[in-house]
Amino acid sequence: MSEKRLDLLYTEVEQELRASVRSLLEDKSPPEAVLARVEGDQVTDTALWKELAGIGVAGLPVAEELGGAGAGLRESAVVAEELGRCVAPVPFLGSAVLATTALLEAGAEAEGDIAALASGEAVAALAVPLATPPGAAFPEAVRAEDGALSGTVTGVVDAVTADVLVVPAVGPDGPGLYVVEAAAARVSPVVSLDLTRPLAEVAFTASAARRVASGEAAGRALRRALTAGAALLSAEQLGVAEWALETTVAYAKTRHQFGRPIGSFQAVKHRLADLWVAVSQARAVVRGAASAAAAARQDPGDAEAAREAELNAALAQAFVSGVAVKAAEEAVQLHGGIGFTWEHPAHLYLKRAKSDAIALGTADRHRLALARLVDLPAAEVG
Amino acid sequence: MSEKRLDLLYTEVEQELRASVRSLLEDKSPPEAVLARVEGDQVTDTALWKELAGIGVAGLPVAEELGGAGAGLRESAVVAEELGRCVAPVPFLGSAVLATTALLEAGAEAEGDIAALASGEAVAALAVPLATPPGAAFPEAVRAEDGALSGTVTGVVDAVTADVLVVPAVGPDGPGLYVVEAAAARVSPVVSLDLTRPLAEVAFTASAARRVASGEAAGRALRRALTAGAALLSAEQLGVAEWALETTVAYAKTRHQFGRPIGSFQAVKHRLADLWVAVSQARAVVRGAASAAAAARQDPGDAEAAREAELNAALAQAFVSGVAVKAAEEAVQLHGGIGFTWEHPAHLYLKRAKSDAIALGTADRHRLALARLVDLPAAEVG
Amino acid sequence: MTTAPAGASLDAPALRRRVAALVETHDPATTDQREFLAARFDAGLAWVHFPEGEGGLGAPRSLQAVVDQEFERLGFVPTGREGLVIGLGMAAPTILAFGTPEQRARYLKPLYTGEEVWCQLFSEPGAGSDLAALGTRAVRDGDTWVVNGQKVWTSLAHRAHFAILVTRTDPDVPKHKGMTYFICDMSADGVEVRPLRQLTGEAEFNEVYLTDVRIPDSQRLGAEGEGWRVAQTTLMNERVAIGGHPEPREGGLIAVAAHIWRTRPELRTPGLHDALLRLWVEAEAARLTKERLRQQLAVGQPGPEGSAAKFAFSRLNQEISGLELELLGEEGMLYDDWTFRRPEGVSLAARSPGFHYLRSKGNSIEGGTSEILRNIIAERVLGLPGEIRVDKDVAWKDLPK
Amino acid sequence: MTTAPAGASLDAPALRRRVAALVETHDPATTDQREFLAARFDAGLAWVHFPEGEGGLGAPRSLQAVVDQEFERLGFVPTGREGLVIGLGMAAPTILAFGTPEQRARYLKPLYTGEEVWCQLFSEPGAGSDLAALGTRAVRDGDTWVVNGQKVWTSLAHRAHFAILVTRTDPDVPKHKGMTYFICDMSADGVEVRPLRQLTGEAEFNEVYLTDVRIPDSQRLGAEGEGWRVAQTTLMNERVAIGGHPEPREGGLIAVAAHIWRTRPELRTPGLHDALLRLWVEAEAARLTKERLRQQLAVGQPGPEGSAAKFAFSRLNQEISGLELELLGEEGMLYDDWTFRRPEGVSLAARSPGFHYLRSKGNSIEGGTSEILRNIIAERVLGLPGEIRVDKDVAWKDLPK
Repeated sequence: MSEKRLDLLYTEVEQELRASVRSLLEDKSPPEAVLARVEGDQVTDTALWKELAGIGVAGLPVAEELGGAGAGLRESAVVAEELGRCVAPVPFLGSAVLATTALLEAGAEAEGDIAALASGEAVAALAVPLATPPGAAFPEAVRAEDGALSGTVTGVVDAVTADVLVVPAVGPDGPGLYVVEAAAARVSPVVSLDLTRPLAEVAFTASAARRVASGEAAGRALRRALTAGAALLSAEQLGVAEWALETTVAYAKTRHQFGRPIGSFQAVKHRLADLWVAVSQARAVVRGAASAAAAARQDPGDAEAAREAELNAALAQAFVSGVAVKAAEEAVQLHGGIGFTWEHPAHLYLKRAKSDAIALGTADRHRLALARLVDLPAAEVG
Repeated sequence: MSEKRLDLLYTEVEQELRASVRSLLEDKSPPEAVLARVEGDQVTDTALWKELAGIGVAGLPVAEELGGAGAGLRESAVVAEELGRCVAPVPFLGSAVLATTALLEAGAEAEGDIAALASGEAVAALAVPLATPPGAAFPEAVRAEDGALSGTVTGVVDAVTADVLVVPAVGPDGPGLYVVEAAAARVSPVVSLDLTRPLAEVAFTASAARRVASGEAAGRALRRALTAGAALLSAEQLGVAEWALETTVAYAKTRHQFGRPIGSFQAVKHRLADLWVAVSQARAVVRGAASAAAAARQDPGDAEAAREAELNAALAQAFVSGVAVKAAEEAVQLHGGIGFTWEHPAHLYLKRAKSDAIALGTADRHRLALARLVDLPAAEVG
Repeated sequence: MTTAPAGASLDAPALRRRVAALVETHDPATTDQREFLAARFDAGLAWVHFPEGEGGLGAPRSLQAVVDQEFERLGFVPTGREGLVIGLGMAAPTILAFGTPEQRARYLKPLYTGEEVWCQLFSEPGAGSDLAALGTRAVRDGDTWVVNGQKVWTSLAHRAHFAILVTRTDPDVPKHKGMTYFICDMSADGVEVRPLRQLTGEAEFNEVYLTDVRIPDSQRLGAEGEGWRVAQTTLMNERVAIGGHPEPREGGLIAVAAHIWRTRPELRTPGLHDALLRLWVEAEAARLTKERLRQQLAVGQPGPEGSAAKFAFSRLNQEISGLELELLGEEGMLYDDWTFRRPEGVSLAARSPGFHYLRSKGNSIEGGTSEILRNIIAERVLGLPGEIRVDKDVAWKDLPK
Repeated sequence: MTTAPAGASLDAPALRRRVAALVETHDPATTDQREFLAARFDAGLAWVHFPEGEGGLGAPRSLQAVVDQEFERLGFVPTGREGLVIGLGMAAPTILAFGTPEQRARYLKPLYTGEEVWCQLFSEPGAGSDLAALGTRAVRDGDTWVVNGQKVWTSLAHRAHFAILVTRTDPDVPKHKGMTYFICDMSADGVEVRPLRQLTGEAEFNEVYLTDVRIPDSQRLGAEGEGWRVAQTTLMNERVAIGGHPEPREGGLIAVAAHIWRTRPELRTPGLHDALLRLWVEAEAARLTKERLRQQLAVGQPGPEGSAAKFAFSRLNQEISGLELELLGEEGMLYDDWTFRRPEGVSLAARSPGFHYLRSKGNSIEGGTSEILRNIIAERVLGLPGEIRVDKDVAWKDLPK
């Protein structure tokens, strides 16, 4: 089985980027602040997003001539880790990853839409249900006719604060990818399990739209956006798992029961050791997925690179989803009563982890995708 | 969902039977003796089997008028537990369970063959691969023509010491169940993973045979024999798990490392507690399967009882196989180096447990059987 | 009022006759429930194993089931008793075992009739699994005690008239030896009850702040310094009673998941099928285990499997509800309601799948964590050595906290 | 013989030149391997970080990879070195660290060339994970020591010329303090090697019985009573080195299972499919983790992930081989050969699926049990508190055994 050798380390530049993002987040969005936000009028922290955009976070994988930072998806993945570690309520996944990648992959006609997103001046959302796996059929929930869209899409991430919507829709001449002003659609927030990530239903009623890709190109752009999203989501999940592990280890060192720190009880130690092993593995897998995604983005015509990106993204979703959920669940359990309260931030991570495990396809669906990619065919039912 | 209330306890009579069998086995077949036997000329302990038959073990579910003990499959299950606990190399599963049940279910024409089996004078084997699940299609490996059989069956349990073979075969007029003298077939032992349970390939070459059931009755008899076998096998697996748990707990109390019994280390304690919970659950499941099998045997015309027997047997195989394997694996691991040696009997249980997990269908196949029985249909592949 | 002399032989038929006699004089159809229960208490049919005059007849405990079944057969099953679980299950047996005659006379009857609701003030932020580490201080002041401290995870505190309360009265001795147990009037000055919001958004439980609360010494249960032993009696009675009714196959959360599977074919995948079947098998194994325990209890042979039942079900509930969300996919990313409110009672089935998932996380923490239950099984059932204790001989005040 | 002066700056190009010079004078195609290795040792290219004259050049350890790669590039990769793993990996660094000049001169070169095979006499039946509990006694008798005891799990003992041996010389002090470390001549009187049969049927390992074995004091490594510290040096070097070659995707046992799956469609079921995919995912995650560690080492940033690699692979091997048997069904109930014999080496792939299953059970016991590895991760990586020790201050002879 052939595969490109992937760079699984963090470069110095990436570590510097991580440090900047972490320092900003620790300052502006500590867990207590996030906890307070989730019950306010608007969960998404647009001020924080603008600050993050200020250090280039919104446009990392966008070429400088298109108004971006000219970095790549590996750097985006480092940012995703940090955002996951803080369950930061910013539209990174919806705008900077899903919508931006869709526009980048759509080609020339979408180039003009990218600069505003890359600078953070505008926020976009990709109008598909967040649960959509990369291999799903092209969505038919929205119809295109005479340059206008009609139909309803549920579970759209970051639509609540979006200025622009990138919408896959089907018209008389087949699938297309459209750009719509958010003001032209009706965006209705829903109550999401993940308190820190707002979802919305988006309804179009003959909403004016501009097509930026059509036919196979639209399908490919969507698929690649979702694939890159899956890789980046796994980086976010890694950040969630890291927070959960580190916070729980720290708690186990200070919380005393029976006159001893609970981290001195061997059963607790072994569980945390197992978790550390899983998180270490997740880190390698996430770096692999980020590198493969970056390589595919850099050379859009390389079919083998695209296949490796799909394979590594599916692997990452199949592996890291479970690690993040396990880490968050262990955090709640090993914190005991306090971990079950609203006042302790552990639940924010539990909700994010479980929600992320469904986002962009469950682990189960990603295993099936892998089965196709690595030729392990399903059983004939009979 | 409707189900009969099953008696999940052990009756006093059953406990007395258990005590007799255990005392005989502890006396005649302790683990060291089994370990010595497995490298001798004949693994099966025919002398022990005759002694067990002397206390009624070979003919428990056989009516007194047919030469049996007039008890039921619940009692057989108690014996199976004890035999599993000693990995006793006797032809209980092949002769007293599989072959005898097939003959009992075959009806009047097979009645004459049963008394010799019930008394232990003769040993029989059911000529199907031991890995066959109850729901498998009627086997076509053996052809019947003009009252004689031809064909080869692999992986037959207890054939090596059998006097009589009960053979499903297909003739010009369809499936049939046949009785063949073992002398009329060629029985070739194979090297089995389970050192204490010999398997053989059985070849028929125009071997003289007597038909005892035909058509649907033959299929039903075979299916019911395999279903009863699955229920009884789970009882054996429970015995294996109990030995593994008890032996490991005892070892953990006496084996010292770092100046303490290893059973004082919390990680070891929690693993053994988890195992104890699983074994307790297995006991309830096994009693359910035995009771349901006994009820179905007692009233062969009751379709609901037959369905409950199938359901509880599938449940037992789906659940207890994993418990027995886990228990044996934990026994090897927690015994450390000594558990990895040939001289310690733990490996006999590991090999029995793993082999039993495949016998009469893997847990996976039993889950699929359950899916049909409780209406949880498989996904459409598409 | 019973008509037969109390000393008569108390076998099942005799108890059935007493039930019949009571029902004859107090027609359940026309009698107010509380009044009926008062009569039942006076007839010694509340807890037949309690002494005469204290709700019982001094009969064997196993005969209580006969009485309960007989009332049920006659159509008299009291309702609205959910709020009495701590009073009935924990306070009553403790008061019976350690209470003075005055305390028993004062508290048992209104506790039984439901006139007075009880709660339990045991857990503290610093003493979760390690109850004996608790630090709520009670200092003697003549004939009263002055109590200061904070308790958590108190269900029913906002409705309770009384609480069973464990305090530290001597911090200079090892932790198990310096505790004292009281009955606390929840309407006393200095008792403040605040709802404790949990990760589901609502507040089933409370925090209770005790500030200079004065408790008369006559409200002490057991001797000074004997609080640990008294509390053990309370906690022994906490174990969930295994009911008299068998549970049906495919009950609880697995029914919810199976229902989704059966009615929503578009959600099915082969991997989720196998995962569902594995959990179905485990749920059925757990049910049969509970059923076997029930059968053992019915013939007077309780087994140690009881200590494992809660622990097995908490794991199952967590795994099944986790699968439920993955099965639902997009819908699994939603929630019903985050509003901070007091629920009327925990009804899993009435809430959303997200609630099932979140609430079940508490199952392995409340009422004994799964870690503590594993210790109990390892030590009490398997006889493995106890943990090495570093806190046995150290004065409470010197323990690391 | 090296031509450049030893004091020259030892960077990668310089080392490559030394390799070239050696190969020029000793054509690998025509030189006997042992002779070539002797020349390489003399040239300081055996272990570049060892001192000059002892197989090295006093160069940074990281440059060894440069030398190895250069020899490899030139086509000289020594063969048949499997039996030297203990000598090269454990004895050599220990002798270097603690040996006298005489010991280093005597042992390092023949050890390196393969002329002398080494084994390790550490484990005992009563001291498995707890090496410091060992009881093999060494009693001084003038200038020699008299050794009695039993060692187990000794690979290569039947072929070894020498052993590294840890003994107890003072039973009256706590266990870590009374140990002494020796080089033991395996041909000495009183050394008896017996094959130790394992559950696979064969004997990879030995038991070694030591009966009045006389070892000159000149064979002692390190000071009397310093055995534990010396042994720690040995064990630090036991950690499996992460090789310079990346492993391909889908290697090891998962390749065997995947091959069966692809070539035997009649064995497939949906449940086994999901189980196989889960393990495929875990195997690929473990491979990437090892690859990441390799990349870290290559840039001089070793990570603690190394301690987890063995532990992850042992679990994976066990689970994959277990699935392999279930996948094969009827064939999984068979075995290839139970004969008691000595294998030529452990080649999993050449043996039956049953052997894969059984042999992999040893992976979580040999070279540090998974339990000990978890402790190490918890304590050294996560910084969690150590186990409470009851054996630190007790004389060895008074410890419970």
